[in-house]
Amino acid sequence: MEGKRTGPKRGVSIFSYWELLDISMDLEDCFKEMQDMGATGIEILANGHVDNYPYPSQDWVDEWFRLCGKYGVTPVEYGHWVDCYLFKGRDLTPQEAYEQLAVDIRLAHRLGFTVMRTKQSVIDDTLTPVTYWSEIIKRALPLAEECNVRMCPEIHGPTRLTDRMVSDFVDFIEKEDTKWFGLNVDFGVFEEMRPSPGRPVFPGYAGPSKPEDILPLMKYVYCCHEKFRHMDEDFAEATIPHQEVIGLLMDKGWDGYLLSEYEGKDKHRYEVVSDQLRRHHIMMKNTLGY
Amino acid sequence: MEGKRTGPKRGVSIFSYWELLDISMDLEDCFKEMQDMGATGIEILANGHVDNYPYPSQDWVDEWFRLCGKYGVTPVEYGHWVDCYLFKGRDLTPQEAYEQLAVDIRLAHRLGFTVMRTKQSVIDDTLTPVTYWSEIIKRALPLAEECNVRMCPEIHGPTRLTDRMVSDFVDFIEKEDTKWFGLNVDFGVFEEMRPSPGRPVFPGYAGPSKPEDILPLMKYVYCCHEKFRHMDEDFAEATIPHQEVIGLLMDKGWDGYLLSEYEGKDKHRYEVVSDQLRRHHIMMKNTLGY
Amino acid sequence: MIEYDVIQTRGFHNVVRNGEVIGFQFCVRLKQYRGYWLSMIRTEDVFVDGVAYPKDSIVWTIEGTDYTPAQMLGIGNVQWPSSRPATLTVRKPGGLAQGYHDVRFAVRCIHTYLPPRISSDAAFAATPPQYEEKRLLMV
Amino acid sequence: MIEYDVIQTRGFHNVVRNGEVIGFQFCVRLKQYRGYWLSMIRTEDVFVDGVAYPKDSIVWTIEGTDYTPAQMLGIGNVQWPSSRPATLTVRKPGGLAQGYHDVRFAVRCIHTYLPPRISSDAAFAATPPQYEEKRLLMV
Ligand SMILES: [Mn+2]
Ligand SMILES: [Mn+2]
Repeated sequence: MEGKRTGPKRGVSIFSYWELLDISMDLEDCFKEMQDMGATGIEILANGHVDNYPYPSQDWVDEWFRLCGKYGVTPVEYGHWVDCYLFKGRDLTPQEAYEQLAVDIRLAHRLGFTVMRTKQSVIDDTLTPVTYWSEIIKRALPLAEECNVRMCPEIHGPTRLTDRMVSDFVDFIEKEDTKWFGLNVDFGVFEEMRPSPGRPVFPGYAGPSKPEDILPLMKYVYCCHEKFRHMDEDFAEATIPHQEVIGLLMDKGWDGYLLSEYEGKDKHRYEVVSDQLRRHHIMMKNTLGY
Repeated sequence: MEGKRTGPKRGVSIFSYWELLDISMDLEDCFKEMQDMGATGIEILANGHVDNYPYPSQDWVDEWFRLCGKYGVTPVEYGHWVDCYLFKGRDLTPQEAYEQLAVDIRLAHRLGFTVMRTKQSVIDDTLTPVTYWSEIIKRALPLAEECNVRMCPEIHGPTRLTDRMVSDFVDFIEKEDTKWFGLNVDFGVFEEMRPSPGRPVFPGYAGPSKPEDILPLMKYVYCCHEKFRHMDEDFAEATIPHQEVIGLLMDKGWDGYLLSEYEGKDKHRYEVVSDQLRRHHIMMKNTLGY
Repeated sequence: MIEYDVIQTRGFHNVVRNGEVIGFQFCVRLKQYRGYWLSMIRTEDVFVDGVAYPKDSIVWTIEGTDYTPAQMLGIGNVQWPSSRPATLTVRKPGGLAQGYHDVRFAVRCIHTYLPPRISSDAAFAATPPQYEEKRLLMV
Repeated sequence: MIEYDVIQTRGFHNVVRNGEVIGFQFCVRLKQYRGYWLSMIRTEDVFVDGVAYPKDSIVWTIEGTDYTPAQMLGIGNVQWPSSRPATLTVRKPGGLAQGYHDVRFAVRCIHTYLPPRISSDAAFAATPPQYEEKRLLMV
């Protein structure tokens, strides 16, 4: 089984299907897609994909594990949000935010996930998390350990891997000496941003991270969003150095999942999304050799 | 409740949605559509709409009755086929055909239907049924009575209401003195056939039936397919005298369901099908006064 | 299933209570890749054929439970899932007439992963919402 | 759910048995408003990139059970429902190469409500089937 392999593995974030799901596709269809691609891991967005979130019926949970079993797919990353701006006029306290987070930790564990993409509420245009983010996480570390899940903020453009935000996360990890908090690197950080209609502009953006910027972080990275916008007919994309970064991960024996995240046009057209994801997996398969 | 009203009632044949069902609509969506239209009766095509036909699980049957209850919809007509050309090289015997029919009678009853659109296998271009059709039906009359369902061949263009095929059916009913066999009149028999691409041409076709041709048959008619091809923005259709025929049915106190059957273009486009059916129900509602 | 557009075709009809038409309903979906806690949802006035129906004449039905817009602001542990439409019941004695109607609807959510400069009550107060429009047929 | 086209995008991949690639699979749906008894279904040769794969190198999987085309002709009490795709497994040691492939598929059913002049084995013998085509990507 692929699932037992050491080294980078291929998976899919079914966020990629969000403009199709419940409209012309159901959850099992996502698993069928993964089977065609030979993907062995999945990311869900809990608030979008778990029926009756955050308290699914046991029937739904049974069906979830049936699908994972039938299609040979490992639950990899559980996407969720800590919504500190829950109530009008006041922010959640650290304890309230922890209690919201705890519900997700328990659900992630119940569904077999081992990594969480923990999206904190942001305070500014450079996506800085709330000032008390570390207080929330610190409270959650024991429960995360108990539930065997690693909470990971997503490092996402326009943030750069060399930014203060990232070194703050690393400092926290080192200080707490914990493996229950880590990083999810979104390959968009390596993207040469070409201005295009509808894309936000970030004043003062200093350009993308270099592939080697991931090297010192690698041991904290439990998951990657293998973000892409357009794979061409030759299964390549000029604006993101996919193969270079994957090569570094392979060289260093990084043992996690590369989750395809399609962030291109026409997400409401199945023929585009299904084709783009297959092209992306061909690129990854040919780079990895499996 | 509309369902208790005497006189023609409004319903929908969900055949109308066949190019959408299981693609971008589910069964409950059809019930939601009917609720919007104020339709109180449904026709299904058993082979197309019953999960695991002809032996649905009890869960499916429970869900069926839940939907009928929730949306105030009566199971009206159960569409099915007697497939005499089941095996290569030989036709079914009357007994074999009866046994196939018996499975449908029992299932129609199990799902609460009281009328069946019993489509017999045909032998020629004028849609004449197999020579032994009456043998099959005769065998089935006791079971139909036991199950309280009326088997009805569909009188469908290019057949005319004054054709021999129809008088043969009436003769059979009279001779057997039965109410467990009757007629489903498809309003297409009243349609002025305009040649158009893709429409079959029937040599020797003598033109549509006249509305009053339904009068002598009315007591044998347990259901109508209110067939239409294009309702315009004024909720009218020039080629079928809908209001005239419905007027006759009202005058005579005919107490059955008019089942909308959309047979027009672009059946794969929800915006067209949903709009056409609503227009059709506006026409029927305004004609009936309810 | 849900329909792609925010304003759904299915679910548009007048509402009868105790024999009287008290208003009309239509359904909308949350065109987001996640569900939102009810307290993060901001209701806007609804327009039909150019006539405004203010927020406080609207009742939401989400997952089978009725809420006024004001009630929703206090509920931080129930989600409106992106996978299922909500029903809006708009008070209007006599309901809407048979025929086509132009329905305009807007909803905003507090997106906590976006800068408050863009997504907050202060930001919303400074910018009009983006309305969705759909022509619906009342039978 | 099913995809609109007869040849489905989902379900196209090579098939490994005991560590060896024995062929490939793709899925098709019955684009009819009813299901058909297996005995009324007529299998045709499949073409991929212009290469013919004869009927007898194909196995159908319908509702979880495998059938050869010849077996299906004898089964008059099991339906292929129009609501769920069937899987075709085509024998081809080594499978198909990575990349795009042009798949052509046809199926015919005995429609007993149509004149035998149009729908019968005799009629089918006189007329070539209408093939569906789709370009599918093998990962
Ligand atoms: Mn991402
Ligand atoms: Mn008809």
